[in-house]
Amino acid sequence: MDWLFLTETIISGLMAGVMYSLVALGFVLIFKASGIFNFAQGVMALFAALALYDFLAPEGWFNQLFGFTLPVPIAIVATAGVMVILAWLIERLVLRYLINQEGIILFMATIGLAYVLEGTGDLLFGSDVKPLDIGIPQGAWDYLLDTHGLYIEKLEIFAAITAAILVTVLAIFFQKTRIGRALRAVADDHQAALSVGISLRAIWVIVWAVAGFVALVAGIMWGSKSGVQFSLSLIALKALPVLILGGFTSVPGAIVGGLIIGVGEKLAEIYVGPMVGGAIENWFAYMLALAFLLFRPQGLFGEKIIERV
Amino acid sequence: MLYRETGQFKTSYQADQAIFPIAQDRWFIFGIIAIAVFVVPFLIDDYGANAVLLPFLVYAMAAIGLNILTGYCGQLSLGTGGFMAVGAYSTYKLFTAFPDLNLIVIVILSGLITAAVGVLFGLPSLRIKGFYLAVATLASQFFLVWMFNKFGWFYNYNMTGMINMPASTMFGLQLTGPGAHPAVRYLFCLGFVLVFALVAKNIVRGRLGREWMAIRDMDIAAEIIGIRPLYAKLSAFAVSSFYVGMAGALYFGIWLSSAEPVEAFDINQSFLVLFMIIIGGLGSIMGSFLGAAFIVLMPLVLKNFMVDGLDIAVVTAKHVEIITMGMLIIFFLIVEPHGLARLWTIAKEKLRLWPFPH
Amino acid sequence: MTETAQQMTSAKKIGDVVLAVDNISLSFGGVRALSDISFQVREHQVLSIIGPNGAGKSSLLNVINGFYHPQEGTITYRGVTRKQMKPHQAARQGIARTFQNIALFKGMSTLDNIMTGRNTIMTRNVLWQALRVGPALQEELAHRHRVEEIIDFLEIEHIRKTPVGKLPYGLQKRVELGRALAAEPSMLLLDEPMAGMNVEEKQDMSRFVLDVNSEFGTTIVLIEHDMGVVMDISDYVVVLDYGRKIGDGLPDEVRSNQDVIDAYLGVSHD
Amino acid sequence: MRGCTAATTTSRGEGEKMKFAKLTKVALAAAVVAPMLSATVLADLKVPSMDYRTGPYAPNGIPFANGYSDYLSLLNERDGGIEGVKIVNPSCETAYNTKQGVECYEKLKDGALVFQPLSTGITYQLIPRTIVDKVPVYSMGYGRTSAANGKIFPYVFNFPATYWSQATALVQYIADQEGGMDKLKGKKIYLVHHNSAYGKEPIRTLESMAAKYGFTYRSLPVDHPGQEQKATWLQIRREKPDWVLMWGWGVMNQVAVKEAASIRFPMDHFIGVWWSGSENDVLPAGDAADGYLSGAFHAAGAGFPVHADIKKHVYGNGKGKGEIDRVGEVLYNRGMVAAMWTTEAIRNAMKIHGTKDVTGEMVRDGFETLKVDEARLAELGMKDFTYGIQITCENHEGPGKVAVQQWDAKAKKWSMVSKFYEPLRDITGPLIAEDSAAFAKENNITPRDCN
Repeated sequence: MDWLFLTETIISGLMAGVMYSLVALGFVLIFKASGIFNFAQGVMALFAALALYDFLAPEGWFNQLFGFTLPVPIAIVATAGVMVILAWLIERLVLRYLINQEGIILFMATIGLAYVLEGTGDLLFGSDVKPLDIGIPQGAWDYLLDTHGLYIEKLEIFAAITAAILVTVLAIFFQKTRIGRALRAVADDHQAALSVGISLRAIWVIVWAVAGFVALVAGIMWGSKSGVQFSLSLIALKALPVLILGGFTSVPGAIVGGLIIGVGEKLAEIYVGPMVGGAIENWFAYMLALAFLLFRPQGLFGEKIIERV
Repeated sequence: MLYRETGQFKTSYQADQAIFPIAQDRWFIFGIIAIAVFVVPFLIDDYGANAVLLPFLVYAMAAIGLNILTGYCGQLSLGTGGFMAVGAYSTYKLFTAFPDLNLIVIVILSGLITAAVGVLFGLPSLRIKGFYLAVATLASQFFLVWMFNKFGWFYNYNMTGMINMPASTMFGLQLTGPGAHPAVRYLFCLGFVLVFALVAKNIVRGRLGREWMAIRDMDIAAEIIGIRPLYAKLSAFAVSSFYVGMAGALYFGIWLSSAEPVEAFDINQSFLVLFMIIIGGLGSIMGSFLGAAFIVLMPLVLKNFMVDGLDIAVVTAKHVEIITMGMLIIFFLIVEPHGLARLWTIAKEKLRLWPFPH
Repeated sequence: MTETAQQMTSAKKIGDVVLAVDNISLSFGGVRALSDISFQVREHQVLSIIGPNGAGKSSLLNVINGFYHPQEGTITYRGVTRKQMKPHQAARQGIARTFQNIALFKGMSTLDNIMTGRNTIMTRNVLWQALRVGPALQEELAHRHRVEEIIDFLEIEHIRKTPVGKLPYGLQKRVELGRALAAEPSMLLLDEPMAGMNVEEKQDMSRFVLDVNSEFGTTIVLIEHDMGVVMDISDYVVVLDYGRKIGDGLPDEVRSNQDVIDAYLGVSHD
Repeated sequence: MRGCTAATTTSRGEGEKMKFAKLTKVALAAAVVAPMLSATVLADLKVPSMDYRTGPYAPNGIPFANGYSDYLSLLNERDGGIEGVKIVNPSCETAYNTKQGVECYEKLKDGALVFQPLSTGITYQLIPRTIVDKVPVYSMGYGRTSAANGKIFPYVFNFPATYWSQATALVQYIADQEGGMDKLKGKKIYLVHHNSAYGKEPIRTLESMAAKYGFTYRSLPVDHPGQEQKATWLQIRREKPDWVLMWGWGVMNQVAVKEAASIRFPMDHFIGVWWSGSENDVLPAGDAADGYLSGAFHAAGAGFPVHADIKKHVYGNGKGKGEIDRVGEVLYNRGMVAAMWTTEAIRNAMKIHGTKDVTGEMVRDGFETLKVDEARLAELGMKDFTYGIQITCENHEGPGKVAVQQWDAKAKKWSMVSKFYEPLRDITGPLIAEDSAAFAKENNITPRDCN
């Protein structure tokens, strides 16, 4: 057995897993706070990346309107602002009319939302591939490759660090801030949240805005990897097995689930794939999650389902 | 005043349990079926068949299937595309292996094969519920498509991996292959859809249908009154997959007559059928038809209106079409989460009282 | 002693023991819900289980119809002893029940809810159902006929086609009773059938329960809080508190049992 | 005619679905307007476009569609059409989706002279239909490879070269770099491919060649859309193939080029199919993509007289479909060359049938006897842009020659680095014969006699 190669495979799997987790996180935040399975999360990542690109690019609307482009940090803040406005619009135009509807109806509504965002994104920003370069290091980590022959991509290390920071920030936000505590309360009990003095609608806007910010981070990472284009929205499909494996309601689940899926699918593709003709990682991720579910139907860290009559 | 049920008394339980207990409804439906069977075939052309009616019929069949599973039994599935692929490949394999077998038999056999596969992939539903199950059904979607793409046996080891429906005739009329008249293909699909819509209606208003609905509404209570969850859920998967499999057979065999698994049966197919049953109405056979009509016709109407009517650039029209579809979906969910079938019922309630609103 | 007294005072023809609950103990993750409970139910009897909230009454019903599996003890129903059983198996043995929090199938009409109760005694397979001709149609109509009788009996003809989710609480309780009756059970478990009802509704429901008992001869085990109702309709009473049986006997005996009085008056346990 | 089609459709929809009364009213309005629009253009040459400017493959579909339409506009603006007859170019959005493609075809087929389906799936749909509808399909280098056999596929043309020819050409290029066909022995050549019918096209050809020339071959499929290819490239890193070929599409190309650069795979040993060799595919990778190779049957860049004409006559008149500075991109040029061969075939049809009012059937004849030689290319402002072709009744693939182009990341341009390789017909011939015979058998087609 080639141990170095196995190490590489596992590390790459972990890194890919982090990239999936970034997308899954957004799903979890919204599901936890509002019980909505937000299928638009992938398109939100695309939309955020498109908006960010627009602030940066000479041919963007922003430059055409105002005659200058934004430096990267300000552009990111501005895009976060766009995502907040988007969250507000979504609550204002869609969610408030669907309170107390069944999960499947809300799920469907988010697919409708995905269509609207996808069409709007294309209409506003065009369908071309947009190379997103905000200075994230790319390519192999030369030092490791030259000295140890170990291949790890810099972008992915950067993504892992970003994810760690993001999760820490989210944890602090949820634990230490008043809004964060209200969000946790609403996840447990809608009535309790109201007694904290924050309206349900405000909470929904906040949580969608936070999910929008997470989508922006995911959009930056994936956009840097493959250019900003329509296919970016399809990463949602990569996040779904992560989501069920980790549990719809668990932030740590999204991270750990991502790592398991990432490593699992890479090992399967490389060591099992050649025997059956390859390209098995897509369904393998789902099968792996399914196998986990058979033992824990609520996912790895999901809240236990208690049946009562 | 036309829509009145005064004076229509039911003298037997059988009459009371009819699918359309109100005479006007009955005549209306019979009228539509009569037009569909006796008038449409004389008017149909290639565009009508390939772009409108065959898609409508095929998707109506698939929507009935998914509605049985999701609308009646409450098991959310995103594996429809994969199951349609099973139906399509079964048809291809059966037809190339037994060229003399009647296509009606082949379509039904394809449905049965799909039913068996459906039961297999339905097994996790005994443990997994809700969105967890929905995502888990994606495992079948991705696995099945991969399998059909990968193993040469499924496409008879041809060089391209595409499957093509060979030419065939039925009752002396060409049904598949180049040159088949659109009316023949249309009537073949129509026959299947009408017969099996009736069968579905019978099943859902019988014992099995009530068991499914009981599982959907409250699975624990259902079990306590004696419904076996294993049997109820797996039978829903079986019957549902049977329909979806037949839809896949018609989709490939009659409508498109060639298919490539990765594109023809991808996950969008699963979402499309799910749209149909939610827009049309969960737990309604009629809703499956309405939803299929909506999802098939709406983009065409929007597109033709914008491109030919308003002379908007094709690409802009496409973007606007996507946005409009999304907004319409949200709009309908807000207006009536129970779908077009419920709107239809409400409209009838109103009509029944018309012209006296109270 | 109590057994003979029970038989003597009852005017009805109370028969042999049909259900024996022997030394049942149940706990959830270390928390005891039921401890060592034993009692017997006789044919045609109306047996009430009473006790304060959290006494374990519903858990006991759940054990009887197989929804909970006790760690210790056995249930013997009509000579069949079992430890682990699925609820649907219990149902097929002839045990039907209603629920404390109504567990109707909300998307279905009254008629369909009650028809669903008959699924265990319908036999035609799916192919017949699909065709809905001949024997399948006959079966459906015959069962519909029986269901209509139950609907008449419970006086709910007017809501036959209404989706049950839209019905008021009292009527939902009645439909639930109808669904349980539809299975033609030999034993009926009723979990607080009169909770949340006004006096008039309670009287109606009491009447239905007694009629079921006398007309169909169904054995009834019920949980109820209203002592007046319990004392009026029961042949036998079992009292639970903190998961233990603290007394049983005829209504009058239980009424004068000191432990029971203490439990209800809230004397502290120590 | 088209208005009639739409009208019957909508009235039927109305009968079946009364609930949509409102919506169908809108459709009826469209149906009423449609014939008025098409009525004005009856005498013109109808060359429809099936575009995909939306969806995951839009970045590739847009430049092709622009090139195709712009060239047709050029003929209209500069020459007043073909032999004085105006070209109309109705377009229809397929989103690279087969079902939408079928709808587009049915909508546009009345009076259409030729279809360029632009997707493998749609091409397969149209192949049997064209026989009945008598409209030729020109699937330029894609679609069903065995359609090269004109005896069995009279209405389908896939010149100038198929995927199978291309696979043989790329291997010949490799052999040239290695020092001859005999040097292929023992070499490792891997194929990274889109896991679809399109991506699997070259597999049989490469397998045959591997057996004949003794190189080690392995295929590594990548599922749609292909944003995550770590597992694939880790395997390549471990097994160190000498050459990697790629049949990729869409975002898969960009990711693959980046991954290859990351594992330091030598870019000049990494060759894409001609659909994996556009600016889109290499720009996101930046400098790392320098030296990447791809197949090509035409030149890149806007340095030909025809481009100057397009800029002057089309963009100068505000008729351009895209942005003027993107004229000359690889896929733009591909759309343009497709339009060139198409219009030459129509011109040829006019000549041999002696009429300016040509039909789809006549245009088919025009394709089948098409000859566009170097001299004609020069006349068209495309000297050395591509090579001369001649189509015959038996051979609808034409010469089948493919060259290799290389990306220069500094200059941001593609340039040809090899000659045009003749295909190895001893490899592709039997495969084409076998596959086309299978189609003939399935559909009870008796091969035509080409003499």
